[in-house]
Amino acid sequence: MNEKPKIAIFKFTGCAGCQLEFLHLEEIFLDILELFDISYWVMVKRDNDETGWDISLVEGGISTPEEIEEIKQIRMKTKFLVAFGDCAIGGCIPSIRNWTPQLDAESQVYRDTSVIQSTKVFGIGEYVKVDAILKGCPAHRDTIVELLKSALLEIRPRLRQHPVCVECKFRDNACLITSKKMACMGPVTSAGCGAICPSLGRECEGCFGPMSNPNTSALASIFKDLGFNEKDIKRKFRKYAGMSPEFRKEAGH
Amino acid sequence: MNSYNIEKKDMNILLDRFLEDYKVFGPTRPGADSTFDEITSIKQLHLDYTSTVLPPKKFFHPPKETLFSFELKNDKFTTKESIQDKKILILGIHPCDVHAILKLDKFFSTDFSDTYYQNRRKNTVLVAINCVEPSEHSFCSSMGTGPYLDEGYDILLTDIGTKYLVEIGSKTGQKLVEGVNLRKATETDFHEKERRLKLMEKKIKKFMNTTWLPRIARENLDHEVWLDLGEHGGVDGSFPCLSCGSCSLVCPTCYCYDVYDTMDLSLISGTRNRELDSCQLLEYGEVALGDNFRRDRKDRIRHWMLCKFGAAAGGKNSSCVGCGRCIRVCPSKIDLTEVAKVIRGGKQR
Amino acid sequence: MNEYSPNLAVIKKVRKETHDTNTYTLEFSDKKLQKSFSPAPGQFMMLSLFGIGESAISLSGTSNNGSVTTTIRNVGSVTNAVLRLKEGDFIGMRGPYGNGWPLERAEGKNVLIVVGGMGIVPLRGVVNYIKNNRKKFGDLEIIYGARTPDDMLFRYEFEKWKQIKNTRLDLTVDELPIETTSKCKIGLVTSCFPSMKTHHKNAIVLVCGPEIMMRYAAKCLETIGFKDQQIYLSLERRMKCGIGKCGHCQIGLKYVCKDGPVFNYADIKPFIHPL
Amino acid sequence: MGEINIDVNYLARVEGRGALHVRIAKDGKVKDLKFRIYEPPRFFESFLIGRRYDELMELTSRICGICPVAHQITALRAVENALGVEPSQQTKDLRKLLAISAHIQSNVLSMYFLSLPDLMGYESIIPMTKDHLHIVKRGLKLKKLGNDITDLIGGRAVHPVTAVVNGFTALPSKNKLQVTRKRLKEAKQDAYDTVDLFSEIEIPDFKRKCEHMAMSDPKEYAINRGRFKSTEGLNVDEMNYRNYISEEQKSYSTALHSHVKNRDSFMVGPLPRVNINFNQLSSDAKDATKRSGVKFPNFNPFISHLARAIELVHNIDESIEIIDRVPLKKERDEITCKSGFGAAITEAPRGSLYHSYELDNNGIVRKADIVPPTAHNALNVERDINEFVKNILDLPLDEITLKCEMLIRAYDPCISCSTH
Ligand SMILES: Cc1cc2nc3c(=O)[nH]c(=O)nc-3n(C[C@H](O)[C@H](O)[C@H](O)COP(=O)(O)OP(=O)(O)OC[C@H]3O[C@@H](n4cnc5c(N)ncnc54)[C@H](O)[C@@H]3O)c2cc1C
Ligand code: SF4
Ligand code: SF4
Ligand code: SF4
Repeated sequence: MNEKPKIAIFKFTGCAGCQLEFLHLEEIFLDILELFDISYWVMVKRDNDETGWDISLVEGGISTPEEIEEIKQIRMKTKFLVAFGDCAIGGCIPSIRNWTPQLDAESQVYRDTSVIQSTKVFGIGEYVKVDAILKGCPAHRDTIVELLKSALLEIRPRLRQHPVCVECKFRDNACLITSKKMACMGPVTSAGCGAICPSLGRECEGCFGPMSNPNTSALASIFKDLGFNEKDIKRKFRKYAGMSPEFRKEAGH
Repeated sequence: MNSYNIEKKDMNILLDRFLEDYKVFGPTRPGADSTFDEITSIKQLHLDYTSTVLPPKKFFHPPKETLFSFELKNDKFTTKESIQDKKILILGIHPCDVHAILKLDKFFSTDFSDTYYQNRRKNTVLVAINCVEPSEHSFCSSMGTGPYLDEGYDILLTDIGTKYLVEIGSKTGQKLVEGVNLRKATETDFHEKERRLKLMEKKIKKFMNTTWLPRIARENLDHEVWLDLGEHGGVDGSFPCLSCGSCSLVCPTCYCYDVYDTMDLSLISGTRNRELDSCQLLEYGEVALGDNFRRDRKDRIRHWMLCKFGAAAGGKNSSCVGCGRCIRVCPSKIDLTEVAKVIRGGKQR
Repeated sequence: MNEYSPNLAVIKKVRKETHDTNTYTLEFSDKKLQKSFSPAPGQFMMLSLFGIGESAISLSGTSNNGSVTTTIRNVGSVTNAVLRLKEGDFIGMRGPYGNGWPLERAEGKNVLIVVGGMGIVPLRGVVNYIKNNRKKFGDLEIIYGARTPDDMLFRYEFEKWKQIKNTRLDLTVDELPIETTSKCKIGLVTSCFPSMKTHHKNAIVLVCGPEIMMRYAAKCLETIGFKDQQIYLSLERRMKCGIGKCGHCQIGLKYVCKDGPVFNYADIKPFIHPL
Repeated sequence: MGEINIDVNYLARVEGRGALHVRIAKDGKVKDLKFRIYEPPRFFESFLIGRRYDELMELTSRICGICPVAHQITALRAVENALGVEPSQQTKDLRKLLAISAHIQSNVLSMYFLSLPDLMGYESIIPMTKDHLHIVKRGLKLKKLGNDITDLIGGRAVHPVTAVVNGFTALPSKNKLQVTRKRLKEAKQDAYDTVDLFSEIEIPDFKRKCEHMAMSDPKEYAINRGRFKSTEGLNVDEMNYRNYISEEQKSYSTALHSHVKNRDSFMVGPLPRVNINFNQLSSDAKDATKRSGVKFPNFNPFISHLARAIELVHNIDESIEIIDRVPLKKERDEITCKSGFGAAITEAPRGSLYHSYELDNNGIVRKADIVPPTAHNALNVERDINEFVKNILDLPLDEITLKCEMLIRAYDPCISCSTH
């Protein structure tokens, strides 16, 4: 590549946490500016170039008619479109509301719902083709770097899809399920975080979304065996990735 | 070789001696979820532990390691090896784990020698301890790997009440105790060791019949137990496998690994690394163009169990030593000794 | 010596085979190493591109001065990056590894080669070996199937192959583009079996190709009288080390890298996926 | 003078999606003014219903990626108020350190990345790397310090994980805290330089006396607890918040706009905090203020930047104090659920944040009410612009627009929060 690849960062229905995780690359932030032309990033820039981009990192889910149009526009102007974080992949935490009738959700928050344009929230893949996904709530900055590096090398990034358990064992942790009887989502959750929670005495809540081919029904029976009731289990799966095909059954469709 | 005894309360003397020449690692918590960590004072040491999460394998074949770093210059490259030659001493290894290390020693030296493993191994002293309190999951007596140890150690300790019996197994071991004021072991010490280990053997509750096991396993590739484990109800109170990989990651004889490169963003320098892998994971069996040779869960758990039964390509080098870690760690309560019974036809679900 | 450490090799020549496949002539930079390097047909190398990774790649030929050729198809990271390299570029290389084809056992026998797609790569060396040692072998028959005529590798050598004494070359493709001058047959490799000249008596079969194709071929060969023991397959598995340590290429009691990649069908039959 | 239309269709260098539209008639009167927040709402107050009390910190964290810590701590305290739990001093201290680290991170982000480019005449921090590399580097370094402390106490910089009802699931190691202490000491000079930078830089001369509000505590510079006080004499217990503050929906905005009941809009944020709690600032922060030559209380919203810089000095001092006194004892008592109502207010980096929950016997949320700082400020932003724009009408439209944006950015609005 002779010219610097042009990067755009967009935000849809989400919390900006993934963009913040990108900014948390303080140590190599200046290098990134050397290597890439960050040409569109509303949170950081006032002059934004809207002509087109090599890589677009899209944060947030899609939940209004305008957003559907916008994401289609972005797709047309983007060579490599990345669903940046769980919201863009499948709606993440805000998708919990998808199980409530939309009007009920709206009237619980707004007196006048006639001016509210929202729909249920979905990942961007519902509307456009996605070239890569960065899992996590937020996506881990190491995976962001891996993706950028792979873009420069024009190769596939190494983003492992195995469960958190692998990273947890690497850290010499006792299993929270077997040793502490905690309802840990690690065995069905994709790695990428480095097993943050179990290493800090807290069960994994699944913020990296489903691993490859998870055995969710087995884990649900294990939780039941530990004494959790059906509602507890449903809440566990209906959290970061309740809308995903992998978790949908246990999330209560 | 020589034998000595030492009062338990004097163990710090021995530890201080070790610390003179080595970085010392030992179990730092009681119970079955202990971990081998660095020990700098006797207070941290828990020789009465029953098991650890990761086996001492982590010292020779670490979960993650850098093989070498490289630098690209003018389209050529230079590599720099990262060879570990730190001298370490592992204190308090149980017999099953010593046997596992002996297996890995063999595996990593036959055909092609693995420089990284060998280097670490060469620089390590093993101070083992005979088990006097088995974990509820271990079955070393079935596997011939415990509770006694008679090979593979530099020094072997046995808890004989208020004292440890100290047996020397190598020149390095001998040199280490020279200069420490130890008493010669007495006949009574050995009697006590014998008595305690007999007692210990009685406490072991788990067994696995290994006669012809590799062959039986290979002849039962189509046994319904694999589908039960993979998708259906599991076996004898267990749940179906989650394919979480934990069992193989904590197994002291599982050695499979993945190799990958890192590269800094400037695309000039990077490292080649390896990381433990597990045949229980979906990605393990992937080949080019999206095919996968062990896509089904049942094929993956079958392969792993076959390997542990000595019926896969690792042969005896990767087969089970009966430490019980995989049973303890399995969220689905899958127990390979139960599976062994089932494929023998002894028990149906 | 550290077996994992790749040696510097230089690309002497690049030859385009198809839209996604090139053949590279490679030489170690270290002259001593180059001299002592004598791989056998069917063996493979581990090729390294730093920052990207390593891949197992068969040797498609050796020359007298010790340089080797590899033929590489772009399917992923490493292979894609290799395809971008030019003459004079450097690459990391270690090997050779694996057992190679059972050429000694084939001596005195008729040789049937059944290949699909990329499978021709490790067998090109066998064809050349037989050519150079023609007297040692019986008849040679090559059945080669590819997706389209344009996907066929080593087309520029077919004429030479046909001129080898007692040799038959049978080509077939899955599909024939409308505008083509090619006179290839259409059909899977197994569709060539009825017109096959090689009889199962005193023959050896060398098969390489996608695993599904090999399974079909082996099964068809069985039905026309070939014994499992006469059939040899070269398997492909993902390899991370190439030297029997990383475990990825295990198949039953064997390692593809160390005990293979060439296996007697009888030994691995239970372990390759049933049809 | 003709009609003037100011249209900022998307506000840059703020978190979230907002716009500004101002119509000014020929006579210079503001005819129409909309601080339009069009961020799609996520309906947190709806889907939190039915979730369990111990999930709230994790769920509400996702309201905002810039101030997850503020939401976590507010949710935790609201739940604790509902359950009648009083956490230990150690927990309070570690929570304060966690909150302060988030303030450092967020305020540095606001000062250096979001607002400084305006004040120095750049479109963003990116071109500034050419001319002012040392300033950019200082910003990055300070921000990293904040992030790293959040990471150390919370386990992760964005959406940390360790803070739970009545404690922490894991404590930071003593060694790492000591390393952090050293870094904090070193950062002090950077903080002073930040105060200098923002006291020397030219800001619009604009004043609008309005009600300023912040949490306040006689014993410490209030962040996580205190009473909700205002410059107009309000002094409210957090549990009674709803008796004093109400909010209103505007058809053009997905954020509700707050005001004091029977009164007007009010301002929350760093400037109100410094105005109300000046006496609780560390002595070094007070000295730095003196050197800056700016007097507080101050009612120029653009002084918010300087207030952030002064807080930065204070935050570093207080972090060190906490590190020096926290015992790091292992502790965590079990809690039992019961039904009840709990409310809490804390100071998020950009101002006061209110959460309240009604729990049933099983600890399941029956009602949730969340008011983030930017909802508190939304109406006040409009009031400010309404006043401010009149003073700058003689400038070219571009500059009027930029100046209005700058005023909004001085509030450091967090738009995702405001809609939640
Ligand atoms: C003994 C042996 C001999 C061999 N000989 C040869 C040979 O002579 N010539 C040859 O060409 N190959 C040969 N192979 C195969 C070769 O080793 C593999 O094809 C190679 O390892 C692929 O490596 P890679 O890094 O290019 O692919 P990887 O990047 O590792 O990709 C592998 C997989 O990922 C998928 N993938 C790649 N990119 C993407 C993407 N962007 N998105 C989604 N999926 C993607 C691919 O479909 C493929 O399934 C041989 C293999 C063996 C075992
Ligand atoms: S352990 Fe689970 S919940 Fe925690 S950060 Fe990792 S993926 Fe997210
Ligand atoms: S298979 Fe299980 S019991 Fe056997 S050695 Fe491995 S972890 Fe231990
Ligand atoms: S630990 Fe249990 S659930 Fe996990 S892969 Fe092993 S057998 Fe399956």
